[in-house]
Amino acid sequence: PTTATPDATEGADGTESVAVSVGMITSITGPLAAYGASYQQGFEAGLDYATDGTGEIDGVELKIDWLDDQGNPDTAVNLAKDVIGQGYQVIGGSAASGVALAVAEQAAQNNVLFLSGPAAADAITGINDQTFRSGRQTLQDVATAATFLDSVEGSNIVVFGQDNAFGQGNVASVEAVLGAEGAEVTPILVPEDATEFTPFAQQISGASPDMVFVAWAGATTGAMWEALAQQQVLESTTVVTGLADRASYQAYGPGSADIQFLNHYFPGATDNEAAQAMDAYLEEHGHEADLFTVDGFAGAQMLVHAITEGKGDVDAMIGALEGWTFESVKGEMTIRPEDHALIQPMFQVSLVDDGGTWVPELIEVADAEAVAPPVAGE
Amino acid sequence: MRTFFSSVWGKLAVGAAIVVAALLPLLNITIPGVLPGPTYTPGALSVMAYAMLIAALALSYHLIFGVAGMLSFGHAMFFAAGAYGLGILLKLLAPSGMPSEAVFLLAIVITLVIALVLGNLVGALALRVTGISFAMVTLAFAQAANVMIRRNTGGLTGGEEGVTLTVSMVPDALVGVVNTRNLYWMALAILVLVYLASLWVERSRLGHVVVAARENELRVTVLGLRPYHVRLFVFGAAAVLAAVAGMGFMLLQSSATPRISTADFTLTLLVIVVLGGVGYRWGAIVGGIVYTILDQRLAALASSSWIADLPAVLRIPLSEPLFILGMLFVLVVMFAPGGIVGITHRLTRRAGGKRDAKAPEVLQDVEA
Amino acid sequence: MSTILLLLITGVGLGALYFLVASGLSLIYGLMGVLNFAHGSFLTLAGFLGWEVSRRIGDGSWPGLIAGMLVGLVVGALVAAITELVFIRRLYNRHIEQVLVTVGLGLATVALFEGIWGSDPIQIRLPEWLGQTTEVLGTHVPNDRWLLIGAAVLVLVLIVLFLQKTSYGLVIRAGVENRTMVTALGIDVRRAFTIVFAIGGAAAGLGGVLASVYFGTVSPHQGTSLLIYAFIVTVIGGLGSLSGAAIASVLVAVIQQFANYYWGIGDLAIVLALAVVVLVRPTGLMGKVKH
Amino acid sequence: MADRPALVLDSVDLQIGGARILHDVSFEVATGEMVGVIGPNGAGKTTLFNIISGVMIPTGGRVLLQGDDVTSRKVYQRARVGLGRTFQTSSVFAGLTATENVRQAAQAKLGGAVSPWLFPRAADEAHEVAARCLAEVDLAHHAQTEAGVLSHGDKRKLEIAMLLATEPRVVLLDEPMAGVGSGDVAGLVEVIRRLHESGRTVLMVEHHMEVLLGLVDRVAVMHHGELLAIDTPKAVMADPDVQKAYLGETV
Amino acid sequence: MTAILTVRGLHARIAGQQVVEDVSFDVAATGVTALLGRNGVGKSSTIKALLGLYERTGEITFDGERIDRLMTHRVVQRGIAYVPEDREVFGQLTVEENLRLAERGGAPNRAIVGDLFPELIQRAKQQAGTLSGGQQQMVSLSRALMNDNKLLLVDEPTKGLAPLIVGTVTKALEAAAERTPMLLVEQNLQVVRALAHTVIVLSGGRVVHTGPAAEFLDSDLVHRHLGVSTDQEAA
Ligand SMILES: Nc1ncnc2c1ncn2[C@@H]1O[C@H](COP(=O)(O)OP(=O)(O)OP(=O)(O)O)[C@@H](O)[C@H]1O
Ligand SMILES: Nc1ncnc2c1ncn2[C@@H]1O[C@H](COP(=O)(O)OP(=O)(O)OP(=O)(O)O)[C@@H](O)[C@H]1O
Ligand SMILES: [Mg+2]
Ligand SMILES: [Mg+2]
Repeated sequence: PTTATPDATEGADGTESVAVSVGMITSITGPLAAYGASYQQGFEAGLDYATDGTGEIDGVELKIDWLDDQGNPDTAVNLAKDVIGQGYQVIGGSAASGVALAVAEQAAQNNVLFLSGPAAADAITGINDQTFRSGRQTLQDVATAATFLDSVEGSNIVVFGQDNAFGQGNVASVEAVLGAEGAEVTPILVPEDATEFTPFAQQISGASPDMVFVAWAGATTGAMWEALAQQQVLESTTVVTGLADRASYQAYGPGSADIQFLNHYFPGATDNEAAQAMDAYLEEHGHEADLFTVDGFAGAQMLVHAITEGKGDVDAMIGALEGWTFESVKGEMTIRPEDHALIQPMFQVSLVDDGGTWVPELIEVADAEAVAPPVAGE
Repeated sequence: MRTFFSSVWGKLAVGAAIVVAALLPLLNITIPGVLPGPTYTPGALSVMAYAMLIAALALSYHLIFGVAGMLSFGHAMFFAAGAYGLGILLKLLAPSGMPSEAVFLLAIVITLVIALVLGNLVGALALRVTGISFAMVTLAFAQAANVMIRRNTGGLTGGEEGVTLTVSMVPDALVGVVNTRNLYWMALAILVLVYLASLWVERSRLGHVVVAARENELRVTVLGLRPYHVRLFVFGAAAVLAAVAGMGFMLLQSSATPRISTADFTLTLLVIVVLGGVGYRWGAIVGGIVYTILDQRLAALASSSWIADLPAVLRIPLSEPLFILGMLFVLVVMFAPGGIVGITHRLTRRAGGKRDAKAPEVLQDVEA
Repeated sequence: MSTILLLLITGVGLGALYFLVASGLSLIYGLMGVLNFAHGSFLTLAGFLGWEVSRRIGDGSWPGLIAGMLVGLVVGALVAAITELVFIRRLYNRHIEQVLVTVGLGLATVALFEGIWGSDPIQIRLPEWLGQTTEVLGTHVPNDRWLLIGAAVLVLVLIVLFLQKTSYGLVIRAGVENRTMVTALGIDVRRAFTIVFAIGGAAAGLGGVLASVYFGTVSPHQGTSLLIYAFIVTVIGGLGSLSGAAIASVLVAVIQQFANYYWGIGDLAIVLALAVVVLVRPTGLMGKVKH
Repeated sequence: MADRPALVLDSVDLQIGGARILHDVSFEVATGEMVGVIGPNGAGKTTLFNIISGVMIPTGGRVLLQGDDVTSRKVYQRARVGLGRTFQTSSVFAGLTATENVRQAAQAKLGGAVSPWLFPRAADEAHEVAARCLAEVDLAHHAQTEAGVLSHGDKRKLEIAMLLATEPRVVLLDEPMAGVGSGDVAGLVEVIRRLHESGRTVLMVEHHMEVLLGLVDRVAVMHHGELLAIDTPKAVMADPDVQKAYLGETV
Repeated sequence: MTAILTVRGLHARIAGQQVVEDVSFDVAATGVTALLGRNGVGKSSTIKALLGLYERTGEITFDGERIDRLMTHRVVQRGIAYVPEDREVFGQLTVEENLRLAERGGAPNRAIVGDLFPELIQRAKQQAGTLSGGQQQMVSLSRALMNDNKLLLVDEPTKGLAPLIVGTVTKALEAAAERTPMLLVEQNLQVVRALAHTVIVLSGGRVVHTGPAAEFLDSDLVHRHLGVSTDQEAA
């Protein structure tokens, strides 16, 4: 049910033509502005693709607003309340996990459909009935890392990360996924505000593990990689980490070639119909694909499907999405009915030197089912 | 100083302001560019409620900074204690089997006690030093609190992603966008409560001693009074009031993230209090509201199309809300030391033909 | 053993970075009583402009880096002087307002940097030697730490010489106490203030460029994120004592290193150290006892 | 009770760094007595007052107030036992009005000064006391003036008014006449005389000899941190050492 | 008698309040001119206005040059020294540093400090804030007397000084006045009598009397303007 407003100004319920309003709340400014931008570009490309270039859905009047949350959960909540109050039935966006969790709560309280964006927190999966995700989650990253090992059983794995929710989440995921398969998992978590990583790098090289899984984000990334290279960690063992957006390709320093990357998406990773459509659309509008463009693209596909089937009725739209399988840029994706995890293929990538700059190169596609996260809440 | 608002007219004006504020959700007033929609819509109401809670928080900070003259960089800690305290306790108590009303009340009471203890503990230590050292000790404690919160200490604070409200333990009337109006009234009630409490503290004899101690500490002790205790009282009271605002914040937003425990967030309070006018109770309120609205609306301005068409020299600064706010703040500090309220006071006084009591700069040098 | 040695050496390197950041802050605060929240922005701006120049002169080359450091010095001095002339000067002896103005400038400029250079850290290229390590008793110490240590010592010596060989220190200490009386002695205190601010800014500028060497990146928040350590160092060292700041820098960094490595509580340990120092010896390690 | 001395200094010593500021100062002041303290600049008079009032703690010796050993008591504790003082450089609450200044003092005396439950009223007892004390030092016309902007002499008077309002039993006055216009000296002397005559014990540092000698019962002479003499004004003035150390060559 | 300083129509406002109103007077090129009045009449404010420490309007001519638009440090650099009423030594600096700071121009005469106040030489390394009140007054006076000046503005120099030192200071000022003209504010009428040849009396921010010192001090004007009964002054 939507909000009772004392003096309804718009959106009279009901008869023939349905109006669906969508509030896309994401980072347009602020620290995650770059993610927000590529998400939005991907979304527009996806909308174009899913509606065959019309931007319209049969019998539905579609209204999409883009709203800036500046990466601030409180701003996002206020915006969400505003659009929910105006009778919007769908919210999307969320580049930051904190934002996604806060908005998901609003979606549940007010029963609107929420299509979360790039935010990677596992906690978003299965959080409530109304929340879906159009991106991957941390557990899928970790499972992809496992594909680098010949045999997980009995191997010695170090998780090197920051002592924050992201790092702890990765440790938990590695323990859940690889520990379960018989690997010995040693976390080395560095306090988030630390800036000196040399001793930790020395510690890792002293432990001589079979694999080092690095989960890192933020401004100290460059310094961390330099320390790993200087203490010969990169040379002596398999180091796996996630390859982030374009801006980060040069961040791994001279040791880049020695690092194995798991990857959610990089431009050129796939070459299917959706990917071609996305690239064509982006080129036409002067943009370039990036890590989270595909999340926007998939999000738009999900939106169009939900509306086509559910015509703005939230419960019907949820029903339409659960269990739906579709072809997206990354390949075939399935929305798992139990917890709304988005089952999708992942990539193994390496960086190669291309005339002084590092560019990604596909090694292998990790099968969607092989890297599927365990069902949330089980 | 308090010429206007202590008069009978002032009291009437305060009363009228509260009545108008209480009636807003029932009215259909549109303020384009300030509110996202007409005043009865949830969007507008939640922005206004948010602004009022920030104002209440700023008002509690005003007690420490504006009244007692202590520059604290740790006030956000108490706001966070309120928000996180309520969120965590509701979550912890939810499985206890008690009726949800009991859990709700119990969580509120325990949060208040925690804030009281925390405020007195931190205050007791920090107040042993003064001036910049005091600022640094409060900063250090707040930083420690922020680190603990971000680390997901004890698995309770949720790290970067924060804590969400356990809605099942909260009265239905305060849940969901349908009830935004109730949340708005709750925020208004909290603001009025904090206003009355700070009015109380400031007007009491204790408040006067705090002001005197700010002026001349030795003189106070020679009269046989102890500045330490009165300051601690004010610090503790401000901590509890901040926690009250924090609880309201949790209920309104249904979630809390570490952002509200950062030193930057305290700096925001400082900005608010100065923007509104240091030393004026109304300054904190006006500052809180103006700041929140600016903060929310400047983002809209930043992404508006007429900015996008400007040349880079103008476009880049204008599309950064914090840049505009920061510079505005600088201008206020430099050219309008009394902030917004100070300016209106001066204007009303001028209109009344009285002379301007603000000392020129040269003189303040001599006094310092 | 080699771990302890490495923790110590890298601790001193980090301490050098802290000192480079704190020296200007401590100079300005100690002499002028202005707690400069915009100091972080001085660092960041110098870092960015130093990088812009150095990559044009020779990306990853020594001449490029040296040019970058010079630019950092000049930019730091200029911005600081302008800040003083335009903002601080009008608020003499109103310390709280001065702090507030710098708070506002800090907020605004970081936002501006984000607008200009984007919010992501930008990788910078450095001379190869800086990325390599030197073996000391079985540990591999990154070479850029030596550069930091050398620069920190140089800055300390230069500022101490400046204070001892000129009367600016005297004029300013007197001016902070009672500016009116200094002018009534026929001294133009304003010029002295501007000069000291500029020197503090120059130290910050150099610190900014060297911080970008340390992190291998430049980013809009780089300076601000170091600022809190600089504050802590300044207070622990004793407000206004440059040698105190130097000792405290090393102490804080080494404590942080060990606490981080063994217990993962580096920042809590520093906060604790600060609390203890402030409570046991409110004037800081080397601070003058006030009467 | 009555014959117990109001104030006893028992071989008080004070060293700061290497410097000896006070050395073995001992004397007693009887209740209701008025003692003048004189001595060259830097002799240690103000320091003595600081030690009696607790602003400084002696490195040796004892201070007894109304028979109690207060040597290590805090400033506010001594004030509560009935000690009041003024400062050599006027010390007032610059941002408060003259009335509010005196009011603070009155409340401190009347009790409840730090109560969060009591509110200052325009017509309560503390207010009346404040008005009376201001009138007594001839400052009624400045009742609503901010203390910080008062002229020098007027600040001195305000300090005396604050002192009166606390109704102390032992009073320390540090150069109360300094900077007071010659025309107003007589009035202030009268105020101090009344203070004394109402049974209070007064110690007063003053360089205005003509004023001092006419007021006090005894004079203590400080020199280089030591007590040179303590005796009746007449005897002290006749002492050649005092002449030399303090008054200068008399023709 | 020629004037070193002429003041015409001087007004000074503080906090919007007129504290000096249309004050005109001359300071003679030799000897001591005394500025008298009861507490709060604006004596100190007048001096501060001359120095440019307060906002002012009016015509101030010093040594043939208009100085009413100059900044304080420029005024002082013209050769005017100031002894403020509240000592205003720099408490955080040592005695030596206080004096060093005050040195100005060609050859500051440090010897005069030792002659007048030998105490200060012993206390050269002491923080000025820890000095006794009288010792601070000595520092304050030394700062002015040390330099070669063309005019001294001295506000209550004997306040808080022991009688012995009052004598010394009076003599020092007398000696200084032989070389340098002086505008003196002083409550101690004996000192005024000993030094001044002319008095200017203020009341309510205005000049109410100007005339020879001795004549004024012996008349009942003392009573009228300063509130002193004549016999009291004699005592
Ligand atoms: N830290 C210190 N080191 C050296 N000497 C000090 C220190 N602190 C105070 N003194 C000296 O102690 C002495 C006592 O000063 P005090 O203020 O008591 O003098 P006083 O008798 O009140 O003089 P006055 O009449 O000038 O006010 C002074 O000579 C002062 O210089
Ligand atoms: N900042 C201010 N704001 C308002 N009035 C002021 C201020 N400063 C001084 N005054 C007023 O100006 C008048 C003159 O003060 P001034 O200090 O010049 O007096 P004075 O003649 O030197 O007195 P005294 O002999 O007590 O030193 C006083 O009435 C005082 O209250
Ligand atoms: Mg004294
Ligand atoms: Mg005066």
